[in-house]
Amino acid sequence: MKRLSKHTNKEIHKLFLSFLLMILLTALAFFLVLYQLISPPFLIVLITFFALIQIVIQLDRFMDIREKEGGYRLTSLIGGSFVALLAIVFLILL
Amino acid sequence: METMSTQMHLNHKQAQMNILAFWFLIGAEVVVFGCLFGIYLAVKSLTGQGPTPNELFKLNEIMLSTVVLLTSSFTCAIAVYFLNLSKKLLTLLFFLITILLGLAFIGLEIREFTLYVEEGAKISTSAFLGAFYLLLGTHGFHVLFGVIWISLLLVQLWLKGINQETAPKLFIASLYWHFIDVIWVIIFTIVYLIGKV
Amino acid sequence: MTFRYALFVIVIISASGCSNIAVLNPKGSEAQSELNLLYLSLALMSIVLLVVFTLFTRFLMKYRELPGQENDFPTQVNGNKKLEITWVVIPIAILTILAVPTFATTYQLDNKTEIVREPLEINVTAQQYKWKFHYPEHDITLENEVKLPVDRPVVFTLHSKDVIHSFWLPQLGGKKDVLPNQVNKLTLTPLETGVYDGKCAELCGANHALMTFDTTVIEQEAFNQWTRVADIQED
Amino acid sequence: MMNVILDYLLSLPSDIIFADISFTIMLIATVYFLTKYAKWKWLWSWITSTDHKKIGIMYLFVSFLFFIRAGIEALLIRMQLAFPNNEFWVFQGERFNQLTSTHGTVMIFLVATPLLIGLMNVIVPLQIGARDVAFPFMNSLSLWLFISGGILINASFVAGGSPNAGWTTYAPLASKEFTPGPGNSYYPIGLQVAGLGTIMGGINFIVTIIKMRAPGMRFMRMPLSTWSMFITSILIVYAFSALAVALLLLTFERLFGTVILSASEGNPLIWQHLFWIFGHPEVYIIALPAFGIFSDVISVFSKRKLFGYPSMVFAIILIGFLGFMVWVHHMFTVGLNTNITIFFALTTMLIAVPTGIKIFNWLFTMRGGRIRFDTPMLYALGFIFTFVIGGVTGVMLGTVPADYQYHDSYFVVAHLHYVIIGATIFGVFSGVYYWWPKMFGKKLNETLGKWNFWTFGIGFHITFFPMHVMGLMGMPRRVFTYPEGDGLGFLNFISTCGAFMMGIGVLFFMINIYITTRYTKKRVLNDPWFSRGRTLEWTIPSPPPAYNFARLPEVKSREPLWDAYERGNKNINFIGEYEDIHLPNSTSLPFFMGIGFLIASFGFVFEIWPVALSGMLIVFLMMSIRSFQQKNGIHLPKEKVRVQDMRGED
Repeated sequence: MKRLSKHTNKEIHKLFLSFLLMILLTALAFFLVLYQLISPPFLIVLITFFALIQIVIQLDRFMDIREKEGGYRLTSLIGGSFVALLAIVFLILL
Repeated sequence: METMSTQMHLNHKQAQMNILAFWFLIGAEVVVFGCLFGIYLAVKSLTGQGPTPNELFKLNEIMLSTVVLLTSSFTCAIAVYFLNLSKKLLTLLFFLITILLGLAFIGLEIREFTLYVEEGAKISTSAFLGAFYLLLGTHGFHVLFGVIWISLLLVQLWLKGINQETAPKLFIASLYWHFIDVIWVIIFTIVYLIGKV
Repeated sequence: MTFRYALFVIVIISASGCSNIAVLNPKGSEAQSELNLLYLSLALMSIVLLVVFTLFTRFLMKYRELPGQENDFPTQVNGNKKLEITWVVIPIAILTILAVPTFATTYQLDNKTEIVREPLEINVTAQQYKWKFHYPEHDITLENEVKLPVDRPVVFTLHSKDVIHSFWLPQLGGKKDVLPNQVNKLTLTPLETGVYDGKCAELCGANHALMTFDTTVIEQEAFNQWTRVADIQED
Repeated sequence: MMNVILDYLLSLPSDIIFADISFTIMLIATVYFLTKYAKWKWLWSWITSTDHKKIGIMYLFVSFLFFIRAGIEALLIRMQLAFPNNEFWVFQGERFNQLTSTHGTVMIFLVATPLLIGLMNVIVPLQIGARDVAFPFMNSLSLWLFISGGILINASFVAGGSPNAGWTTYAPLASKEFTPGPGNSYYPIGLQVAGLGTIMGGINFIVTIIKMRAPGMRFMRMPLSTWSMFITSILIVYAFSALAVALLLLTFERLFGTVILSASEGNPLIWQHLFWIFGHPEVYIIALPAFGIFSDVISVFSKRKLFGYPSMVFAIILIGFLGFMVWVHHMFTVGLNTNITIFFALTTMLIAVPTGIKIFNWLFTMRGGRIRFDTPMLYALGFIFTFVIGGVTGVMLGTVPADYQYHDSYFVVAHLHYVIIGATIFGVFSGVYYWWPKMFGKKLNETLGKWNFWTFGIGFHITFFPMHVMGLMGMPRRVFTYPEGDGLGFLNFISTCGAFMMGIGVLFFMINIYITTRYTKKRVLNDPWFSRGRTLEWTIPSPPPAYNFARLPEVKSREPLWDAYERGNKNINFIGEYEDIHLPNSTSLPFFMGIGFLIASFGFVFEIWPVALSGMLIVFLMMSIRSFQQKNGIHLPKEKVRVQDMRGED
């Protein structure tokens, strides 16, 4: 019972860390934009990168995307992203 | 009761199928939001008589709703953590905090929209605003649906406890909630932040 | 089955002789290059059709179940690597033969507007169920009819006032959509005098079918004469 | 009061009066017969059923009704076009546009797609050795959403006017500015409801196939039908989501005044992109299952193993993947950047390669076999013949400059009917003849089946082959009239004759069903196809018991039944003991949810918000009830299963 709680304690720490990181990244992106510290093209790349990190954290830490068998969860997501990306690219090129 | 842990509930065949089905629904939702983002990006510059993104958005308030939703995602994760430990009351508590934060988010969004409309930025003002409200509205509707759904599940959790039936449902609801949050992160970045650059 | 295939070829070939099949009877250089591609693709595809229908007929005749064979167990094969590779490679080869001229012609047709020198410019405005042709050079406006000189490239600047239409002059060249939110350009070069049908090819409402126009291609001299007279009349 | 109603009725156009009268007669007749033979309870048991076989049969039945309706529309279209400058009944201008629009919409969304989903429902669980689909409740819900959306689109004709901007409903013609009536609101709202059901169905089958295969049935041992239906389900999930957004956009445009698609302030091309991002995969959604059916049928009736199974599977996956990357070939004339055009022309041509693989594999499956020409096989052969023609015209359409000529002309009409009828409708006929004994325990009459095939098939070619030439003559699609003297009249007349021949073909099919149901007494064996069956569905009784498999089948190869035949056995081995079987409850909730959606949709179409809201409330209420329900299901004790199973084997 004691070992269990220690293990779970570690887990809750992980969750908390992920959350903290996300808030941090959001705040950072927010301030970068608010004060326009960097030139726009680079800024866009940077905040997009921040968003990507946050998405990966959500999927991996909170949503448990790395299941044990099959990899169907990731496959489903990749399939959707592929179609979505095609749509976005060609709608922008419009 | 120790023998039937939540993990076992979640590993049950029907539960596994439900979770898998839900992941494919997420795949579908990715396409839905992807297309909505596509529409938004395609007409972003078509502001016509209406305000531009830069003129319209007030970043400080968006930051607040972002923090609210991120926190709700975190409390939701905590709730699932307690669900895994089969702690009914704590699960209930944290899910409750989650939906309260969700409600707060909806409130903030409604306030934001009414403010915009008062400034004359209506849905029919320009293509940009149409796409903006369409995207944000779809997301907001998802949040609202999540709030109602989770509250119904909480009633069930209260009545029946953590069992074969409620555990997978709550787990799936949490997936849904995190997914909404993922979408918000993208909206926050692409719509608000880049709109301000 | 080969009979029907033969019929297919006969219909197409005999049709090409018929003057009433507009696309097969081009009077403009763009329509001609489009027709060349049509023939090329038809020829290549005929090879495919021929191979498939020959195998199809042969296998059906040879391997049908004869009386007394009801309880046979024919040998079962999984496949054949060599054959399977063959029908991946050969179609790719055929498609390559088709793709190269296709892409070249596409670039050529799409960018023609920039290349041609001294074109005749005509602004086309489509509106539910009518076409307006405006010659900016001579300040002449025609409705549902257009006059063109022979052997001179014409650049049509297409714009719509309401919904999406599509500008089509089958004997002079392929179509181009007429959009309300953007201006499209289409270059056509008539090579023979005559009267050709023009139509709207995109469903645009109740009288979509009636949204047609006449195209008269006349000698350059006659055209100049006409513009002068029309100019005077306008004044 | 009576006078007012009478005046109103007399003020209607004659075709609507006709439709109203025939609808009323049909309704009264249905009610009369149901009451006379005391079948209301029986009907209710079907409506509330969650058995995948019954749901599949209902899918087939309802979409067949829609097929007849849209088929009649096709005949009306052909009658208007039979002669130059013709004025048939009221079908000119606006009315004609309504005909073509609903013909296309109904055929694609309410006939082709659900017919195949119906067959999927019947077949997939049987072929993978499962007792039901993964989510029986959701399955029933899919059905009722489809019916609800279908009723909505079908009702539009008599209630306010049908959609009239073509089945593609291009903006800005479809926006309120140019078509103010409710017609074009029916389109996005009705399809949204039906599409929602389709997405659910897609998810349902993905999970069923991933999680519920019998022990030993690996992915590479699944029958080709199941494989193709698996890939189709994946395409459905992604493609219909894109459609959902497009429809949402159009709904907002029409109901809430957004200007995203408007010409002056937005960009109408957004609709075309979104629609075709869905639209092209949709072609494969309705073609791939047909490919699967043909693979099974050709292999069974040739008594040969499918030639090149792995490459067939690979081809299906490749087609599904490429299918998402070709949509712009519907938009070549829009005036896009040349590089984009070229990219999509290339992917379009590439798709011919996997399709070619499939055609040749089918041909070589027949080689060395013992071919029988029963109706399912006839349809499969007719498919190969037709589809090859449709396929090569597809490649021709992919050559961009030539497409500038073909685009939106009758050449395209010919091509799309060759592909869609050639694959989907032939496929469904083939599948229905093939699996009819499994569904109903009786074999459809062969003589009538052959009459059905030859009239329908020859009629088909007579109808659509001339259309290639009509297109080259310069006849644009969706025109209600054409001038005299181009030689068009002759070809159009031939085409109209062919259309009636196809109609006769469908009549033969209906007569066949009637005669078989009424007069055929003989029940068929597990495998009615002369002991040629190869896959699991032929190892169980026809029709199968509610639980399909009393004991789970043993799968050690791709074609377990055929292998058993070759070893001299009559059937495969079933492993394991009899066990208690758990079946889902029947439920009326999906039916009421369908009604809720129907009410809500009418509210949205006519913009009466209280009605829309109350409909949504019904839906929501049903969902809540469902959420709180105890799902006990029905338990069949193993003794009972054993007794039933033994009786079946006699």
